[in-house]
Formats: sequence, C-alpha cells, structure tokens
Amino acid sequence: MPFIPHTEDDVREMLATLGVPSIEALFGEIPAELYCGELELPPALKEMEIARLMRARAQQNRPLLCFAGAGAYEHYIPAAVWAVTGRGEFYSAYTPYQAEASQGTLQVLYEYQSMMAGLTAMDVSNASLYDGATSLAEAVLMAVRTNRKSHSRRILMPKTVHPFYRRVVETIVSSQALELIELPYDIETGCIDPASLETHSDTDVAALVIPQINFFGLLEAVDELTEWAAANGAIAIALVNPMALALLKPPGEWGKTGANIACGEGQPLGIPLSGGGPYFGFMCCRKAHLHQLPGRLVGRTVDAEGKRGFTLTLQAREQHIRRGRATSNICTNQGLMVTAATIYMALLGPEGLRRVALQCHRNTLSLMNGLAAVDGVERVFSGPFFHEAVYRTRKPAREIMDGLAEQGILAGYELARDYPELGEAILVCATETRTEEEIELYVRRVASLLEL
Amino acid sequence: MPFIPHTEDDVREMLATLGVPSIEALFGEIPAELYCGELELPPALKEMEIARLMRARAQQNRPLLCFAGAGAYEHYIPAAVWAVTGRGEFYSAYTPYQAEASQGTLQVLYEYQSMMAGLTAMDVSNASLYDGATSLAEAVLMAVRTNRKSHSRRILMPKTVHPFYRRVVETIVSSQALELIELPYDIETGCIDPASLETHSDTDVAALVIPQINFFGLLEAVDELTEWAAANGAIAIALVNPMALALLKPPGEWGKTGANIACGEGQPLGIPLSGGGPYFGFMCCRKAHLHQLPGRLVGRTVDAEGKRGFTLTLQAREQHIRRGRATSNICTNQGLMVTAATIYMALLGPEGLRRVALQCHRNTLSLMNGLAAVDGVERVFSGPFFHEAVYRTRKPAREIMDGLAEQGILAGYELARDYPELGEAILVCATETRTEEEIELYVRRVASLLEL
Amino acid sequence: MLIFDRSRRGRAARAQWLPEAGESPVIPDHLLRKSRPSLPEVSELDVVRHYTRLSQQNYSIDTQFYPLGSCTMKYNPKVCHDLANLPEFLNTHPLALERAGQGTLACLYELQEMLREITGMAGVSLACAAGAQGEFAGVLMIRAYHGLRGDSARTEMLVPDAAHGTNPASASMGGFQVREVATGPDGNVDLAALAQAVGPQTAGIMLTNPSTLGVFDQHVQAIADVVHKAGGLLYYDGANLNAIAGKVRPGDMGFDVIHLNLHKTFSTPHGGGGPGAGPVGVNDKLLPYLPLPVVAKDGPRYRMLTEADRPHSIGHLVTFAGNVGVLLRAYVYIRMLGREGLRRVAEFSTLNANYLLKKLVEAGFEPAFPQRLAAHEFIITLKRLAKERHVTALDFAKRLLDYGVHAPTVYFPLLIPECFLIEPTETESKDTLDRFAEVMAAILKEAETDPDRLKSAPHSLSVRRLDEVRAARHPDLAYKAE
Amino acid sequence: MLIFDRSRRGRAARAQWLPEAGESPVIPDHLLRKSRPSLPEVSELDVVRHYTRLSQQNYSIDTQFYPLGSCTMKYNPKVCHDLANLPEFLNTHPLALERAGQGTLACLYELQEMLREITGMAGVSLACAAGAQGEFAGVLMIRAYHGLRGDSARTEMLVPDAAHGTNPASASMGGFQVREVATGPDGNVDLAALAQAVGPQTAGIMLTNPSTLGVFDQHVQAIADVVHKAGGLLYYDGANLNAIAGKVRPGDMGFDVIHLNLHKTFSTPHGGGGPGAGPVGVNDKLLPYLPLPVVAKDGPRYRMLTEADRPHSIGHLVTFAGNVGVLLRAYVYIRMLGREGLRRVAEFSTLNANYLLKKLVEAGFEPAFPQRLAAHEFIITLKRLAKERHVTALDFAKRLLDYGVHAPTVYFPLLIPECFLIEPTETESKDTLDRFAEVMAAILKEAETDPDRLKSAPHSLSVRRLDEVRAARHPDLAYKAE
Ligand SMILES: Cc1ncc(COP(=O)(O)O)c(C=O)c1O
Ligand SMILES: Cc1ncc(COP(=O)(O)O)c(C=O)c1O
Repeated sequence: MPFIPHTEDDVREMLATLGVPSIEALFGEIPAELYCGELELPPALKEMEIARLMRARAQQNRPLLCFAGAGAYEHYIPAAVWAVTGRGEFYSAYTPYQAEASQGTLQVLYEYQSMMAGLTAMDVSNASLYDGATSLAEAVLMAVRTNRKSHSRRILMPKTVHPFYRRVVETIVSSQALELIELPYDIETGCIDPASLETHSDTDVAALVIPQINFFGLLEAVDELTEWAAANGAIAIALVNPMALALLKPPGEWGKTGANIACGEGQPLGIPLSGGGPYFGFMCCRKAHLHQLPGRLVGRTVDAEGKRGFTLTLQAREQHIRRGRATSNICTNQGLMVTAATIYMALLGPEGLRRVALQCHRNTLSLMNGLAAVDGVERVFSGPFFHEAVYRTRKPAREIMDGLAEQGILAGYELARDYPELGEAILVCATETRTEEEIELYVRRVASLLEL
Repeated sequence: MPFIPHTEDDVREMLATLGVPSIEALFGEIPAELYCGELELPPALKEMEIARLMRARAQQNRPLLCFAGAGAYEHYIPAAVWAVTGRGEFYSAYTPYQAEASQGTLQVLYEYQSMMAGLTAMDVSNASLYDGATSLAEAVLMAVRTNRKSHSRRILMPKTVHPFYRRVVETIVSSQALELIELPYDIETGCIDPASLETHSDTDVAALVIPQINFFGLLEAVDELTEWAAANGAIAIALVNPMALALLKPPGEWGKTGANIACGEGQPLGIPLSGGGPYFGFMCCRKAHLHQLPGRLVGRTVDAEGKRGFTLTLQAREQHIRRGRATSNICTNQGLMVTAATIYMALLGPEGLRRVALQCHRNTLSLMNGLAAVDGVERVFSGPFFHEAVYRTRKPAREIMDGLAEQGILAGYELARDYPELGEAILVCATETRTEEEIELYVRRVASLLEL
Repeated sequence: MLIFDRSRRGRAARAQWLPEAGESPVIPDHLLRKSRPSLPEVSELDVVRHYTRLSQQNYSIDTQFYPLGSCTMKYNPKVCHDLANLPEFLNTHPLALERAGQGTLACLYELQEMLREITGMAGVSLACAAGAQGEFAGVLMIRAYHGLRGDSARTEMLVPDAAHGTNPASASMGGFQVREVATGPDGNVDLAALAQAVGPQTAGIMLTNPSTLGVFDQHVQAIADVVHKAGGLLYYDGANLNAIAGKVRPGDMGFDVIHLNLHKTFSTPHGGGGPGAGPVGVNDKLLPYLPLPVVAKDGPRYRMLTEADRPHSIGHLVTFAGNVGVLLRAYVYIRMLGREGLRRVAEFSTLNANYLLKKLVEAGFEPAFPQRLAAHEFIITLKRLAKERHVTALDFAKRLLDYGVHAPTVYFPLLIPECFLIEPTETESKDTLDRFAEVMAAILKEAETDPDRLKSAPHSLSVRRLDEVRAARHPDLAYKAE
Repeated sequence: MLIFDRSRRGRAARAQWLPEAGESPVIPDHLLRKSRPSLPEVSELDVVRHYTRLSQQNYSIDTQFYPLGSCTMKYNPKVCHDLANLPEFLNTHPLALERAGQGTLACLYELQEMLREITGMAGVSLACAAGAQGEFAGVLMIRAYHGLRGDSARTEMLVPDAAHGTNPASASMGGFQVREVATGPDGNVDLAALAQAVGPQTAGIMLTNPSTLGVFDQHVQAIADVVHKAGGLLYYDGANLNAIAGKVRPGDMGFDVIHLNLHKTFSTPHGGGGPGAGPVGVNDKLLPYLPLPVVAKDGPRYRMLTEADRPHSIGHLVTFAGNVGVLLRAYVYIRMLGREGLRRVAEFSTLNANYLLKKLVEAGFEPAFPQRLAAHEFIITLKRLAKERHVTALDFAKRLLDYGVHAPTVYFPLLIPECFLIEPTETESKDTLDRFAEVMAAILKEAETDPDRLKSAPHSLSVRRLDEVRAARHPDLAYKAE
C-alpha cells in the first residue's frame, strides 16, 4: 500500500471506533451493482522499478538540437529558478485560500503581477491562465464583455496570429456567438497592412488582436494598429512574447494610449519546453477593464496590526462566488509556473532579460544571413524580425525537416499546412542557447541537403 | 562580477565611509612585491556557458552497467532522500555551533546517531568521519588510546580488510609508532581462521580489526574473533557494511559482549557513487569508550523553559577545545551525507532495509550460480557471501574486464594487484538495482568471452 | 519585504548576463522599448534568500496537515517530480513530440488507456489543463452532440445547488442557461425537484458523485434514467474520484462524459494554485467529439490524432498537448499504485473521513448529514457556535492555523451554513487525525471560554488576520516604485 | 518530535519495499540478525514532512546573513549543485573513473591546475576530504621531507597561539610536538618569540595569513626566512584564502606546503558540517610526497597517478579519489569566476569587512586591532560590556539570532577576550551590512538598558537558550525506546 500509512492496529482501532466490521462496510450506501470488480491495470511498481521504466522511456525520446520556436522556446533556465520553485512549500500548497497561511505564494503572485505589469507597461496583471492560446481566447471574451461602445461581437483576428492559438480561440468562443473575422496579411511583408483595416472601419468591431511578434517572427505596425482600434471603438488586444518585450515597445505604450489588454504565453520566462506544458498564460489590462479580467488576483492589504500582507481579492469576478456569471470558469491555474517565472525575471532583471532577448535576435539574424547565402534558400519576408524567421527552399520542406532530424537537428516548423500560399516554407528560431558553431552547422546541413 | 552584489554607488559610498580612495588601498598592508599580477586562468563563463561545458563533460563519462562493489555500492536512492537533503536550509548551513539556530541539523544528527547505534547495536555513534577508510584509521587510533590493558601499540589487521582501507590506515597511523600486523586469511575459505590467532595470544595486542563482510564479500567468524579479542585484552574493532547489518548479526551482539568499536563506510545508505565521494565514515562504540571517540557528538538537552533541544556536546574531545591533545583533528565532517543517510534509513525502515539487503544477496547468489555453470569460470571461495563474491576465469581477468566494458558492463574489480595468490580473480557485486535480465546478460557475456 | 524593496539600480545576478550585444541592427527605432521595464535589480543571493524565506511562510502538504475539502490534498510523491523532470522529457519541443518524443507519448498513451479503464469510459483525451477546462470541454461535447442531431432546443444545463462553482461557470461559458436543482435533506439530489426541472430543453446535468456534500448519491442510476429519458446527457465532475477510485466507475453509473482532476485524485501537486490537468472521458456516444489531441498507437509508433482523424472533434483547447509534465507525474503515480493500490486509495480515504467524522462528533461537532456515511470528505456545521458565541467558521478556521494545521474548506458548499468541508485523504495517519480532533476540541473549548482568541486569530503566523475588505475596496495589485 | 516518536510498528514507506524474499538460503543462522534494528517505522509523508520541517529550524546562507568568522559563509551558487549532480557524474563507480569517468577526470585535472596557478605552488593533490585532513597531509609531507633527509631531530611544529584548533591537532596527529608562538599586540606573529622558538628541532611552522585575527601578517617573508634558515618548512593554512585570492599567492609568500578549503574560498556548501574538500599544494621540494591520487594527463586521456609513479608519496588519505562531488562544484565555481572574478572575491570581501568594521566602530564597538586594516574578517571585543553589564559575547550572540541573523564566531581566537570574529564575505550587499550594523547597535543599546533581554536570549526561535552543561554532564546521545 504505497503512500498509505495505516498499520493493521490502526485499521482495527479505527473500525472499532466506527463500530463497523470492515472498511467495506463504509461503502454500504453505494448500490452493490455499481462495483466494478478488478480493474485491468498493470500491477504496482516499486519506486525503483518505475524509476527504471521512466528512464527507459526517457531514452526513447530523441534529443534534437532545437531550432524550432513557433510558440515554445528553448531558453536557458538558471539553476536557481527551479531549485527554489521546487521547494515543497511552493510545490505542495493549494491555491492560497487561507491567506495568513499562504503569504509565501501570495507575495510571489503579487510580485509576479507587478513584474508583468511592468514588462507590458499595463496597469494590472492577473495571476495566470492556462497558456498562451487560452489567454487569447479569454482576452477575446473579455474584450466583448468590456467593450460598451460596440454592440457587435465581431473580432478581427489576423492570420499572422499563431494558427494553434486561432484554433483554440475558435473552440473556446464557438458557443458564445462571436464572429472571428480573419484578417489577411500582406504576402510581401508577412505583416498586417494597417491600410487593409480600412474595409472594417465602417463596421462595428469589438476588438482587434495585434500580435507582436507575429507568428512569422515579424514586427507588426503596432502603433498604427492600436490607433486604428482606438479610433474605431475596438478593444486593442496585444498578443505578445514576454521575452521580446525586454527589447520591444511594450503594449502599454503602443499608439497614443496603449493597448487595452495584453496577453500571451509565459513559457519563455523560465519554463522548460516539456513537450508542450505546463506553461502559463498571462493577461494584463488597463485599470478600466479590471472588473472584467478573468482569473485570480492578489492584492496588498494590511493585517489586524497594520502590517502589510497579501490576499486573493476581487473574487466576485470568479466562479466560486459568481458561479454561472463569472468572468471565466478558471479555478486551478498555473501557479507554480508563475512562481518560476517570477524568480526567473527577478534573477535576470531588466538588463539580463534584454541581453537574452538581444542574443536570440542576433543568433537568428546570423542564422538567416547564413541561410540566405545558401543556393536554393530564400528568405520569405524581408522586414525585420525578432528571433524567428521564415525561409523557403527549392526542395520540399519535409525533406529538410527529415534530413536535418536524421542529423540530430530540429529544423523548425513547416508552414505548408497552415500557410500553403508560402510554398516550401520553414519557420526557424535560434535562441540564446544556440552557439555560433551550431548555427553554422545548421546552415551547412541545409546546404548539403540542397546540393544532393 | 558574478555573485558580488555591489553597485557602483555602493562602492563609492563604502569607500567614502572608509575614507579611502579605492579598494586597492585596503590592501595597503600587504607588501607590494607579493602581488602576483594577472593569473593564468580561463576567462569567466556565464552560467549558461558552464552548464553547456559540464553537460559535454558529463557526456564524456561512459555509463557502465555496474557490477562492481569493492567498497562503493550502487543502491537505489529514493527520490525523497535528496529532495529533502538538498533543501537550502540543510545545504547552506554551517556546523551547528549556534545550537538554537541550528535545531534542524542538530536533531537530524541526533536521530542519525540513534539510528546508527540501533543498526550496529552499539551504545553511541558520532556524527560522521570522512569515509570508511578514515573511520578505520580513527578506530585504530582510538583503540590504542582507550585500551588501558594493553601497553603495546600492535594492531592485528586482517588481509581480508579492503586493501584501500589498509593503505589509508598505514598513511594515517604512520607517524604514531603503531605496528600494523597483517593477519593472513585461509586461502580455501577466504576468511580469517580464528585458530590462526593463537600465535598472537601470548603477545600484547591492542586491537583486532574484524571485517564483516570482508573484502571478498565473505562472512567472517565474528563471534570467535570477538571472543578472542575479549579474552586477549584487545579492543575488537568491527568494520561493517551498514546495509549488511539489516540482515547480519550486528557488532554489538558479536561474541559474548560485542565488539568495542564499530566503524565503516556509510555510502550504501543513500549516497550516490559519485566517482568516489563525498561519502561518510561512521563510528560507534560502547559507552565506556565514549571519551576517546573522535568527531562530533550531538546531545539531547533542555532549553531555559525545559523544552527538549539538541546541541553539540562533549566538545572537550575536539580540536577546537583540546587543540593538540584532541581525539582527532577532524573539524568539517560529512554532515550533509549523514542527513541523506538519516532520511534514507527513516524511509526504508528496518524491514525495507532488510529487503534491500536480501535482494542484493539473492542477486549476487543468482549471478554466482550463473557464472559457476559457465565453462572456464570457478568460484574462488566456497563459503557463504553477502552481496559480493570472487570468481576466477581461465582467461586473464583483464580480458574479462575489457571485454565486458566494451559491451557496456563494469565487470567488477580485479584482485590480481592486491591478491596475486588468487590468480585471475574478479570481485563482483550485484545489488538490488540489477535485474535478472542484466544478471543473465553478464553471465552470457562472460561465457561468450571465454568461448572465443 | 518585496523583492522590489531589495532592488538597487545596477545590482544584478551577473552570472546570468550574456555579453552586452549593443542594439539591434535592424529593428526600427520606433518599435524599440525606451522605458526600462520595472523589474527588480538584485543579486542571485538576494533572489534565493528572498524566495526561500517566502516559501517558508506557506502551509503545504510537505509541512502541515491540510484537510481542505474538495481539494484532495494528499502526499505528492517526490519520485513523480524527479521522473517527470528527466531532461529528455523536459527538453522535448512540443512540435517534435511525434518525431522525438516517442517515450513521452508512450507514457501519455498508457495513461489515457489506464484512465479509460479506471473511469469505464470509451475514450479519453488528456488535453485539458485543469478540471474547469475539462468541464468546459464536456459541455462543448454535449453541445456538439445535440447540435449534430439538430436538437437545438436544448439550452439548459442542470446543476445541483451544491455543485462547485466551476460547473455553472463552465456551462454558461459553453452557451447554456444554468438551472439549479435542489438538494434533499439527506444530501442527495432531490428527485422530485429534478423531475420538475428536466424537459426537452435539458441538454444535460452536471453531477459530482460523491458530491461536494461528502455523500454518495445512491440514486445516481435513477437520476441517469430521468435525464437520459428526457434526452439529456450526464456529466460527471471527477473531482471526488478519490472516494471511489478502483471500486466504482462513472461509466458504470451511467455518465456520458466526465473529467478527472489529476491534481487531486492522482496526486500531482497543486503548486500553490496549479498547474493541474483535467483529462476528459466519454462513452461511445460522444467519442467523435473528444477534444484534440488524442494519442494513438500505430504499430510500434505513437502519434497524435488530428482533425483529419476526428472531424467532429470539438477541437483544441490548449496550444499544444496539454500539461504534459503533470500527466507524466500522474502516470508515474498510477503505475506505482497499480490496481490494488488504486482501490486502497478509495478505501483508506473513506476510512479516514468516517473515522475523523466520528471523532469530531464525539468531540461535540455537528455533522451536516448525521444519517449518512461520509465518502472521502464530510461537512460539519458551526452554526450553533455562530449563533451562541458569535464565532464564525472563519474565526474557527483562522484559529486552526495557530495550531499548525491548515483549515478545512470553509463556506462551501454554500447551502450549509457556517460549514467546514473536511477531507483528510488516505495519506494521513490515524495519529494525525487524532491530533486534529484534539485540536478541534481544544478550539471548541476556547470558543466557549475565550471567543476573542478565535476572533482575533491567527496569532502565531507571519501576519495577523488580513483585511480582505480593504484589499477589495482599494485594490493594490502591483508594486509601484515611489 | 523525533522521527522515532512518529514510528508505529508496521507503518512503512511501502513504495520503497522490495518484494519479500524470505530468508537467505546460505547464511548460517548464527550469523544472522535476530534483533530488529531500532529504525523508525514511518510513512513517506511522515519522512518528508518531518525533515522538511526540521530544515526550517536552521539558519543558513539561503535564509539568513551568516557572518561566521573563519568560515567564509558565502552564497553557494545553485548551478554548482545541479551540474555536479548530472547523472553521469553521480553514477560513476570510483573504480571505473579512468575507464568510464574521463569527463569527471578532465574537470579534476583542470581544477588541480587552476588551484596550482591560484596558489603559486608546483603541484596539487585533491584527495583530502577537508581542511584538517589537508593539514595532516601537509604535516606528513613535512615529516617525510625531513625523514628522507635523515633529519630526525625535527620533532617540533610551531603554531601561532591564534591558530585554528585543527593546526595543533594535525601536527600532533602527525607525530610532532606542538610549540606555540605568541602573537604581538598588532596581531602579527611576534618575531622575537619566533626567533626564540625556532631551532634545529623545528620541523616547520603552520601559518594562516591573513590570520584568524583578521589581519595580514606583513612580516610573512621575514618569518619564512627565519624558519627556512633554521631548516624548517612553512605550512600555509588556506582557510582565509578568500581575502587574497587572485592577488597574492602563498607560493610567492614563501610557503612550501598549503591546503585550501574549497568549502570556504570556493563556495562549496557547508551542508551543516560538511562535506568539504581540502586539496593540498606543494612547491618543488615536496612534490614527490604529495598524497595520492593525483590526476595526470597522458595525451588525450586522464589517469590517476599511483605509488608506481610517486614512490615517495605519503600515500592515500581517503578510500578513493576524495570528495569528487565537492571538487566538481568548486570547478564550476572557479570557471564562472574566471581570473577577474577571483580577484574581485578578494577585493569585495575585503571591502565588506573593512566597511562593516568601520560601521561597528562608529556604533561604539571596540576593534581588537584598531590600528590595522581588516582582511576579509575582523575581531571586535565585548570585554567592556562583559565587565560593566555582565553581558557576555555569548549573550550578545544569542540575541543576534532573535534579529534573524546568524551570530559571528564567538570566543575564537581564544586570546581575544569576549570576542566576535566577523566575516561578511563578498556576496553580501551593503544593505545587509548596514542592517547588521543597525542591529548590533540596537542590541548594544539593549545591553545597557535591558541586559536581561540578552542574557535570556534567544526569544524567538524554536527553542530558548539550551543547557549545554547538562548535555555534557548527562550525555543523551541516542534515542532509546521506552
Ligand atoms: C468539485 C470540483 N469540481 C471542479 C473543480 C475545478 O477543478 P480545477 O480547479 O482543476 O479547475 C474543483 C476544484 O476545486 C472541485 O473541487
Ligand atoms: C583557519 C582554519 N583552519 C582550518 C580549518 C579546518 O578546516 P576543515 O573544517 O575543513 O577541516 C578551519 C575550519 O573551520 C579554519 O577556519
């Protein structure tokens, strides 16, 4: 009986106290016909055995040198981040409902909110959502709720938003009678042409999603797009990469008044790739929208003696109070990931983070320069990018992917399924963890595949 | 400046407070000619860079399936052991000189002492020595100090004691005018023949070392040996494997009155192999010898309000009080390893530990049975062993070692250098971490090497 | 002290600073950041010391008994953490799972299959990030089911009044009107009220069984009949599966769709609020709608099912494949329990709950459902105390903290006044339960003799009672440098 | 509560229990254990909770300022731990180091070479497990040197009276008579006393420089001359290398043999009392005697030197290759510092010490050596307070604990009455030092106004002042079941 501390004596005494002959008797209210009998599950493994099994499973994963981004990024995570995040007191605590016995988690969350507000230059941040895609879906729902000016439920959703995010938004808002209007991109620049928004200027638009950086790694004209939203009574939803914000103008400063909501994927801030999760979504907004913000919030207050303390607050927005009319159904969020992100940001600081961002940028620049010199490779878009970019080869992208994988390299992400119009295109990313030699290796491998 | 928190402002203010123009000035008392100038050291690496370097170094190690023991054993270490041991409060604390601010470490040490006393069936345990070999050296020195009956400084040191231990004892006692008398073993049984001690019965012997299990993995006649020591006024020093004690008669129960001192290597109790260290040495003794015990001791006491607490005690034995006349020069010991061992023993408990010991025993039995059936292999000694045993092959042992290593197996330890009389002999060990398939694999590989 | 209070301009963890790389040679100036983000500037030691000390201000399973009802706060085995964190698992890029993550996928596939068996459903998807998202996926599947049959009149979702808040929230997020169904005096769903509520407008009912009242609804089959006959579907909130795991299966009770909380029943950690994982299971009726991805086994290889395989799927709910790290932990946990161990979870969590209930009743506490057996949790009400001594459940809860135990869930479910929902879980020993009962009795005595001691509790933590009203009235949600 | 108090017969962490395997089929009954070893019987949660909570009762670098003089309690970078714990390092069997541990050996070799450069010696061995063992090895080498020259009259080792206790202890363990040398009023070795003490019986002198009095002995070259002229050798206790690392080298000061404390200068953790590592370095004279093993590089491969390579070696001091895991941590640390970083360690630890000394003097504390600059640590004496207010250095130290800082080293060196030896280290910020100075000042005021507050300290920890006399008078060194 792993993890069950009861001795035979314990059981005997407990049953005696209860005055029942057996544990079975305690299930007496359950109709007998419901019992399922022996399940077909494998027999119990001792810790030593499961450790051996999982090590073997881990060996079946194949480490590839990572040049893929597309929503999940390999960044170096300082050892201190998880050494502290993994402490039992963080790891094995529940949501901080009893504030006085949860000041550790609560203060971390308050600091997290502060850092995210600082990074995005927004007023407030919630304490996390599930991931980047759900943060965008929640932002869309929130925009509709908060936009008193608009009577429509029309959302402009650029095609330069991550296709996975778009499909999640579709699933989540499907039952809410929202209309997601796809906004095309300029095939030359790979960005939204702000002029193209003019066709929507007469219509009532509830919100415009503005991705920075966009899915192709490119920089959108965020000021113009935000201005357009402001001028047209639409909520400007910034979908941002937090790492990029160390370098790029933050959503709070876009256009004249800034975006209304900023959301995105927090994984770049100290969270391992881990096959896709757990990551965390973040969401920040202007004070005016606070009461429509989904998710938990931690506030600073004082105790009975006037001493500073922290507590969950504005819970009237949440499901456990407002039930069917809450701002979201979210309950369990991604707390521990946020703890790691807080420690990551504290460790890196403004300058450390900027340097990481810049190194990613420079590495991808150098990769793309290398590739551009290869016969049979061309850059697909010419504008500036942050740390991802798209190239096209004269051979099928699949061959490049497979060929590089054989050599232990994850070449990037194939765009053909979502963007057939781009041809044999691959989205590639070189973060700060890639060395010059590795970048050169990548270029050489691509070149030799194309020579074949 | 990694790990230095000073800002430029800090430095300026501090220098102003000190009234000196530069940090250099604070070194003004050091004769100028002593400055060494720029050292030839590699330039600083960022954390990300050293992590990459060390991962590459780790890759240069070659994982071998471990069938070696000879003083260091691969046991399964439950995850909880180091998850808790590695906590900052244990990891980054000093020796608990300020008892009130170190109750965590102190209570762990007290519990450790209690467990070791329990395991060995001795009265008291110290809080650790460096490793198994130094524990034996300290035991020998202690025996001479504590043995008031003997006027000699003669120690009977069986050849069945680990040869590495014997060489360490020699180094350490070399300057103390002790005489280490080598006690031969019976070439048939691989054990000390108690009858052979008779030649020493007339001489004044200060101590007799009794290894259980001995270096060949065999079981010595501990009762007879202890009795001999008692009868001849010699201190009986038990050199024991703590894992084996879950199964074997503990030194406190040897003979009629038990051994006087028990010492050994603590590594089997939750400490990783780690290329040879850090491990820890343990030492237990009868109460009568307490004041000659080297190393730290933690005692239970009460605080000003009568509440139970723990503190370092009997420090008058130690170097920081008694200086040149201390029982040992040891200061820093192996505290963190002892913390891990304490948690390991608490997790396993008496029955868990017994089962591990038994599984090791059974695995080595099954390995030796398999090998015995191979043509060209013979067991060297016929008596019962615990979890190590010696076999001899018709081919040079070196060929077996090399051949198996090529196949990813660490075959054991070659005995030729220390025991040329045994021929092409290999000391082999299969702990609980070896599976049946691995044991069969070993046997098959040996067989096929011998067929060549 | 906040980390920002430790910040000094120019201080830094310099081992983390990459070499200065100037400015971007290509990004136009107007897109660059000019303001310095207000992150703290501190040393590595500052960070380690600050957050280590903060952690010590938490109560947690690793340090305290934590009988928080509905939350299943049981021991999180350390080995689950270690094994899920093997570098080969951690370093796999989500888009390379099929190509380079076959080991991960093997675990996920087997987890799917084991959960299918444990719940008695026909198919499982692991994608949902938490219980609430599982509920939402379930609601969407119910919607899709009726929708594809052209049954568009089904606009109502029935939810018992005792349900967890996420149930109605998920139902309305899924586009349904929520209709509450009353609870009878025995804690079961009031069948008469149900009969009243059900109709052609009923899309389904969301049920937790054992319910959040801590009792197993014996009439679950009758409920299933009523709802099914009316054309509705049954949703099972698996938050309380711990009570019956290995003994009774939601599929066998008649549920069409379910979610599980791996961070409850399967002991993945709560992390101070997440991450969790909320796999969903369905019977044959709903199989086509299961959210993506689902892991399939093609010969020796594993792959992710897509829209091409499952055209009627409700789609994707998270960016990638869900909280893989959490799923791996649950996989390890279930493999360690095995079939026997799983059943014992139910048995011993039930034993602990009933034993503790009995001890508390003996100590003078009033159970919410005196005639009922407890499932793995139970409710006591302090309404008498509130009335006679003006000591609330909240006061009592805060006083518990002083004794070094986390308080049970308070004021939930809402229909029981001044209640404690107490869930000891199977990993706590009789000794711990006995001590808890003693502490409860001691506080009860204090409530009679010295009620102010409770009203002003806690006294021994890093802060005294916090002013929550002020926090909400004057929201201070982010540090601002002065 | 002791873990034994939580024990119940039959309770167990069963995930750790291997299947029952009966009895040994071969071990004779009389060699088997009959008594059950008195280990606790507890669950895994019991273990995790018990030891997690115990850990919280420690002060540590990760949680408190810890200015313990002579101990160099600085930040232990987390990455050192992680990298030394890579499974390929952890799982290498000591007897397979050459065959399967080339990566480990590469690190050890480079560490040896870097330490050689840092100390200015001709050769380094990493084998010794701690500082004291390094000292002992050094003493044995001095013995071997004289011995091999037939110089058997050299029976005395000179040790300054301020030396750490391990120095005389190691000297006598190495078979020498210890002769103390007095310290002058300026904290330097009294040269006249030295001249008196030195002679043909002198085997050598063991010196710490900067000394444990916190000052750099400017006459070190003169001391070296005197002792060398007399035929003795100079031993350098490297416990205080932090003060001069990268600036001044023991080899250049004239020392023949040295040890380093990697767990001080090179920031490997103290672990509540170890493990450490005490590499030794020697100049050419003593190279043949260096303890084994030493790592050598033969072309691309690394190997361990043995007695065959070094027939005059004093031999082996530990079973295998020393505390490899500790050595790897130090390797990582030094590589992260690099040449520049190493020098800055000396500079900033010296800056911190002098700054703090100045602040304390301003606050009214009395330095032991007012005319001297501090090295990386310094001494203040509370003898005035002891005399006037009957408040001892111990009382003052205990009171510091109440303020959440670890106390400095007290009553060492023995020759300064009622002293504090204070070593802030370079990883602490000015803010921390300022706060410490404020706390010291506040306690000083308390000592004047409310001395009992100090005498009865600590007040805020898990225990009050412990009765050490009772502990020694009635030794209770192991739990006994009642
Ligand atoms: C009964 C019940 N249902 C649903 C949930 C929601 O699960 P989650 O928090 O994982 O979203 C909870 C969680 O507290 C619960 O207790
Ligand atoms: C000056 C001095 N020398 C020697 C030592 C002994 O070192 P270790 O504790 O590593 O044996 C110490 C340790 O406290 C010390 O401070």
